[in-house]
Amino acid sequence: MTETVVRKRIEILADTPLARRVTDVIDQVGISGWTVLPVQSGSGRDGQWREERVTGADKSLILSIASEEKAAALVDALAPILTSHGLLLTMWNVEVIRGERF
Amino acid sequence: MTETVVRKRIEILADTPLARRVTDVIDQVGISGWTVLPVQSGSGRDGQWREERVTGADKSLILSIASEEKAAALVDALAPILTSHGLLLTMWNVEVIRGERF
Amino acid sequence: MTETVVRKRIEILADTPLARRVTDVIDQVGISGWTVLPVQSGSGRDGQWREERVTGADKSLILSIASEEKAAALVDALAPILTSHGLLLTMWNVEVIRGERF
Amino acid sequence: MDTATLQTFTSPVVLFFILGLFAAFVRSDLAIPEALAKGMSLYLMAAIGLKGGVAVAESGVDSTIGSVLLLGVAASFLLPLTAFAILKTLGRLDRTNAGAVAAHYGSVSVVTYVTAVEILELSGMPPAGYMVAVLAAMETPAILSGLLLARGIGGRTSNEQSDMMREVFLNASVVLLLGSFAIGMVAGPSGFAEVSPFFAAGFKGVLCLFLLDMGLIAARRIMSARTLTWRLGLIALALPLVNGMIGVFAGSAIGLEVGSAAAFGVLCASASYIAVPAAMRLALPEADPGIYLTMSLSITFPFNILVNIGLITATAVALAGPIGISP
Amino acid sequence: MDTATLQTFTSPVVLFFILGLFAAFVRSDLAIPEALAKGMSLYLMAAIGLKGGVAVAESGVDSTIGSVLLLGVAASFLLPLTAFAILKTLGRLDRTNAGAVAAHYGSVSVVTYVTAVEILELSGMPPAGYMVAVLAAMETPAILSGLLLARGIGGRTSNEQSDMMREVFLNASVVLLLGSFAIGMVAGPSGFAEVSPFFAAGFKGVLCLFLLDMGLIAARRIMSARTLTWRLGLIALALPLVNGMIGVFAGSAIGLEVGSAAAFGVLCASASYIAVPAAMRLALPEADPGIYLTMSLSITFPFNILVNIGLITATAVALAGPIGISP
Amino acid sequence: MDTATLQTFTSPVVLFFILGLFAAFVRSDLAIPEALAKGMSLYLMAAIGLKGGVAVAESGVDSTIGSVLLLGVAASFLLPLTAFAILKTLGRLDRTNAGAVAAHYGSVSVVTYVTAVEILELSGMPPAGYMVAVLAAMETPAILSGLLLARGIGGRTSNEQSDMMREVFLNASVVLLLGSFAIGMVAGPSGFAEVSPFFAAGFKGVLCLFLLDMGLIAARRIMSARTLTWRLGLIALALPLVNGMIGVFAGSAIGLEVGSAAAFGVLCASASYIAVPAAMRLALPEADPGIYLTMSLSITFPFNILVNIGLITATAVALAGPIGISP
Ligand SMILES: Nc1ncnc2c1ncn2[C@@H]1O[C@H](COP(=O)(O)O)[C@@H](O)[C@H]1O
Ligand SMILES: Nc1ncnc2c1ncn2[C@@H]1O[C@H](COP(=O)(O)O)[C@@H](O)[C@H]1O
Ligand SMILES: Nc1ncnc2c1ncn2[C@@H]1O[C@H](COP(=O)(O)O)[C@@H](O)[C@H]1O
Ligand code: NA
Ligand code: NA
Ligand code: NA
Repeated sequence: MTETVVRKRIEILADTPLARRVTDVIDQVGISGWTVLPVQSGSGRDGQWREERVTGADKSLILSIASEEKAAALVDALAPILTSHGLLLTMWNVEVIRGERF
Repeated sequence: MTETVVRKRIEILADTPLARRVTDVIDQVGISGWTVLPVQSGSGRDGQWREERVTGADKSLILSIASEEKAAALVDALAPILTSHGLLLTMWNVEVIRGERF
Repeated sequence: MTETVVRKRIEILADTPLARRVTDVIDQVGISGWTVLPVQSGSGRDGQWREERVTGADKSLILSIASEEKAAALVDALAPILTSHGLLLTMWNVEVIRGERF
Repeated sequence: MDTATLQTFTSPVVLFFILGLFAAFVRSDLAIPEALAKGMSLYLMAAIGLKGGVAVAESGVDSTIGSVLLLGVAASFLLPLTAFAILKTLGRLDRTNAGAVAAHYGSVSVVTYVTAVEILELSGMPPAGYMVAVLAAMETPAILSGLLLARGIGGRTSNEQSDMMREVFLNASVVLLLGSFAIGMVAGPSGFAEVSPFFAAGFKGVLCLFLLDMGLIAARRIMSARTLTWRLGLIALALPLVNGMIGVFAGSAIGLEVGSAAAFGVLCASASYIAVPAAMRLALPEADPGIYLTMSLSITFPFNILVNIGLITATAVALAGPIGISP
Repeated sequence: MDTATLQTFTSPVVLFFILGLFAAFVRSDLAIPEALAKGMSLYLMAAIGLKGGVAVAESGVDSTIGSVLLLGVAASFLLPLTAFAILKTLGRLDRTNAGAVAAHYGSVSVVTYVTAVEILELSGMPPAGYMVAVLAAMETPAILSGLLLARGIGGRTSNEQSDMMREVFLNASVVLLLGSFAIGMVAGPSGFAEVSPFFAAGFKGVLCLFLLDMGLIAARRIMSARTLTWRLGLIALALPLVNGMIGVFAGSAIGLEVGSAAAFGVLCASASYIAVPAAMRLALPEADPGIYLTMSLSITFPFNILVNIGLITATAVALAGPIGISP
Repeated sequence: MDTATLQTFTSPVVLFFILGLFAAFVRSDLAIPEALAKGMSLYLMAAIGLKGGVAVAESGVDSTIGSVLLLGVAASFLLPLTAFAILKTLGRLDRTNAGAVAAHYGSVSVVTYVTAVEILELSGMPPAGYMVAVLAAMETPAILSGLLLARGIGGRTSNEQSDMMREVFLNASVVLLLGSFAIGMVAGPSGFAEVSPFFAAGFKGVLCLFLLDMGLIAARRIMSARTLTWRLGLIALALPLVNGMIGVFAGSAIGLEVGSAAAFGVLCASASYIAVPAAMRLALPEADPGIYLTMSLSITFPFNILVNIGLITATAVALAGPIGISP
């Protein structure tokens, strides 16, 4: 049985032009890394959108694994811009191997 | 400490041509939104596939955040077509900020 | 109320050229399937990267749903190459419908 | 036939298709990015549409255009009937799958048509420009026909119904083909001259790369096919043979010149793998794409490209008699 | 005017744009992969930059180039002022949104410019090569101006400030346009000859497919627009009309020949939907893209392509007097 | 040398590469979609393969082709040996990383070769068509050699072994290069004529955009390199210099005409950044891509494009003596 530890997984949906602002905050709170996935389309209160790379109207999904404290720090750091920047944040517990990295 | 609430995150893997059928159901049960991610390849009982956009043989991953009740309603609404449409559905609890949106 | 059962969801981030090695292991431990998502960019201890398909320096996210035992077998099988191959593995519980498939 | 067969196997277009098949069979990791493959298929449709429209603007409308359009619609609607019967009996498919497969064989493959046109032009027998309109007209009746066969009239909610109708009549290929055809007619030869370096000169090269990709996809699909029986494999060879002959005879009968008759034969012989699979996924999600895509894309398509275009051309030439053979 | 208007509606370039609008309005699923659309927009910028640079290398620098560059920068910086006033009062937008929208109308649309050049060339009135430099110069002053209007001086951390400045002065379009312009000047006509089959001969064809995509995007966006009022819709028609007239008069006044004066009018009339939206997303994330993108892309852009280029050209011709009309 | 150097810095191809480097260094957000970049690299390989095959079909096989193929395979297999020794001692790399890097320097870069051909053609010294076959032949021996150096014989399961061998001998570049070469030989000049507007006329333009992207990638990679020492940086300059000289001398010695000798020098000087990194990721996952990709792509590649092709050409010309210089 390989040993696992519990960490937080945070996923943030952001407009692609704003993704760097989010990853900068992740770096600032001292989390060891992040990964960005492409997104194709969506729908919310503002209606539907489709990826429109030409006009920059596309979104990205940023995922990051962190310890509970760092995750909390990240949430606190992002909370003020969450509404103004239209971010969507979800967070949950995951098991990871080699947990000392995070 | 920013306050968070618990919501369900539902992810559904569907053939791209059928994705709209899934998102229509999400809209119908009154969930506030959804987001579609691209998928590249996979393997299941029917063998392996790779994204083949030309023939429409590609898949999409639809994710949606909803309250427990709405998530249950979505699952009930999708259950009948799950097998016939070859959908794969997973669901788990996540913490979200500004939970009143969902 | 549609009935759901609890399974493990395992997600593994790997360099695209190494993804097949991971999916081979998934097949070997007897898990019924897997799905690969594209990844765009990231940052870790080795610095930032962006998808560079020309040089093969891009990553993929492999997700797989499995029973608790098979998930443990997968983790055990991947543990030895996790560091050498630079894999990132997270795992958590999800509810699924038609759980007998997994 | 000699000419056409020879043209087939020294044409870079066909050779790239063979390279794709080969690369997939030896399990090379060669792959064309899907965004690009999709883009190339849109380019090919726009180009063929434009070219057809310009040809019609130039030559005016042939007296036979009305009859060949009608013939095309009829073929698209009726060819699925025999296919359905064969697939249910000899092929042992259930009703749903038989209907889905039948729809593919009534409809047409743009790339098969385009490849045939290349080969016919090299052999000095270019089909008429309006055949592009016939191509577009034949895309959809087969879908309706296949659906009727699969589940009779009735069923579905009106919401699904309208989704389906949109998919059938306004699917990307039909809109792009007919739209470009109309643009070609409005712009005419002088308007087309501006864009011809892109749409005409570049055409065969793009077709090479696209067929390379189709070769890869066709071979990979058949190598991982799990639900295909040998019975279905044989049917996927027999249907294009029979439909092609029906088409070339009917085309000659209504008085098409040899190139157009051959092209019409190829349209009947070809099976859709772009528009129809998408429609079937929506309308008959229970049908198995592992059956209909593998048959149309991995067996019928290569058979048409490598063998059947040559046979059909030879038949058209033979039917036209000694006078029909022009260099 | 007649000539230009006629050219507009028989040009495949414009017809493909109309096809895109049509396909989206009837809810066809036609779509160009975004990676390809992005690639085409980069191609168009590189090609137009190169062509401009080569033209300048060939013809040398006209005496008016200094004044027209200055005029362009001034227009880009000042046109947002009136736009802002109108958007706040008649348009009832708040300061942030009014500033964001105003920036779009001061800046320019590369594709509108390129389409105008095609139409002007067909009408025998090609603008001077250095107008590409004017195009590049007009991209960014409007961004600064719009930001100042939206939130005055001050605010932001220096980190955000430097992000923003990079976005403004080193955004992809500016770097690619000016870089290709410089390459065109260095390589000159002989160097350009090597690459002209790709960058010159293929140009209009790529523009066709790109405008097909822009038509799809523009129409889909307006169909799902939720935050656009009819007041804003009208302003999105009025601003290009007024700015276009200002531009063509100012251009004629400083002595530009008729093609360049028309081109300058088109630059003033056009609204950015590539560089400025990206900058606004970063600098004014609170502003609503549903307003600024819908106005610039879904209303102003089609209006310019279909109507306003013709009007501006006619005005430029009229201003140039009877001598200015050459076939 | 003068001619070649001059050609280097006024060629749009090279200028676009410099633009890419520049844009990345000033941190512009300019980026080519990866699907497109991948597509362009496939296009370039297909085009160069076709061109070589047609040239061989046209000219027949030169008597030297056997010896130059042999020489190429030997160079690819042996050049990693010296590189390995240098990388372990002066470069202070461990065995795994030294073997991985060495493999890159024995193998070749298609785009470096293609750029050299452009420059040689402009200077009136086109290399022979069969050099494309040499290019393909040199891709893989270095991989085997590097692996042997990194971990001796033995190890691995047979499953991994077969994976690896497939990667080595059937990797996308080798299959596409040799496949297109064969198609070019079969189709010959007349078959190629059909597709030459796409594969020949468009070639340099695509190369421009591809090199723009390579410039962006090379510069971004070195800017974020964390594991590269100055020792390794110097070795990444020294190896192409030394290998290039070895190549051009050996090529001249076996009697290649000046263009082919220069091309062979460039092949030896160039380092792979497409086929080999992918193979190393599979075969030596413990090796650090931050080292081998940064060295080959960010240092050696720009050095070859901007400086070393000129040096090698000058050397080839000098070796050929006064008679060798033909316009
Ligand atoms: N904490 C993290 N959260 C999410 N992704 C990560 C994290 N750390 C590393 N990664 C991803 O894993 C890749 C390799 O990480 P590393 O081995 O630390 O260089 C990075 O480039 C990221 O894409
Ligand atoms: N409930 C939800 N579940 C998943 N994604 C959502 C949800 N609500 C919004 N989104 C995503 O977030 C984007 C912006 O949402 P909104 O701010 O509500 O317009 C949408 O376009 C979706 O992509
Ligand atoms: N256990 C699994 N984990 C992750 N994805 C799966 C799993 N089983 C199936 N899939 C995905 O669902 C698709 C259809 O599965 P199936 O219906 O079993 O053929 C596969 O091609 C995979 O992409
Ligand atoms: Na048919
Ligand atoms: Na403007
Ligand atoms: Na080498």
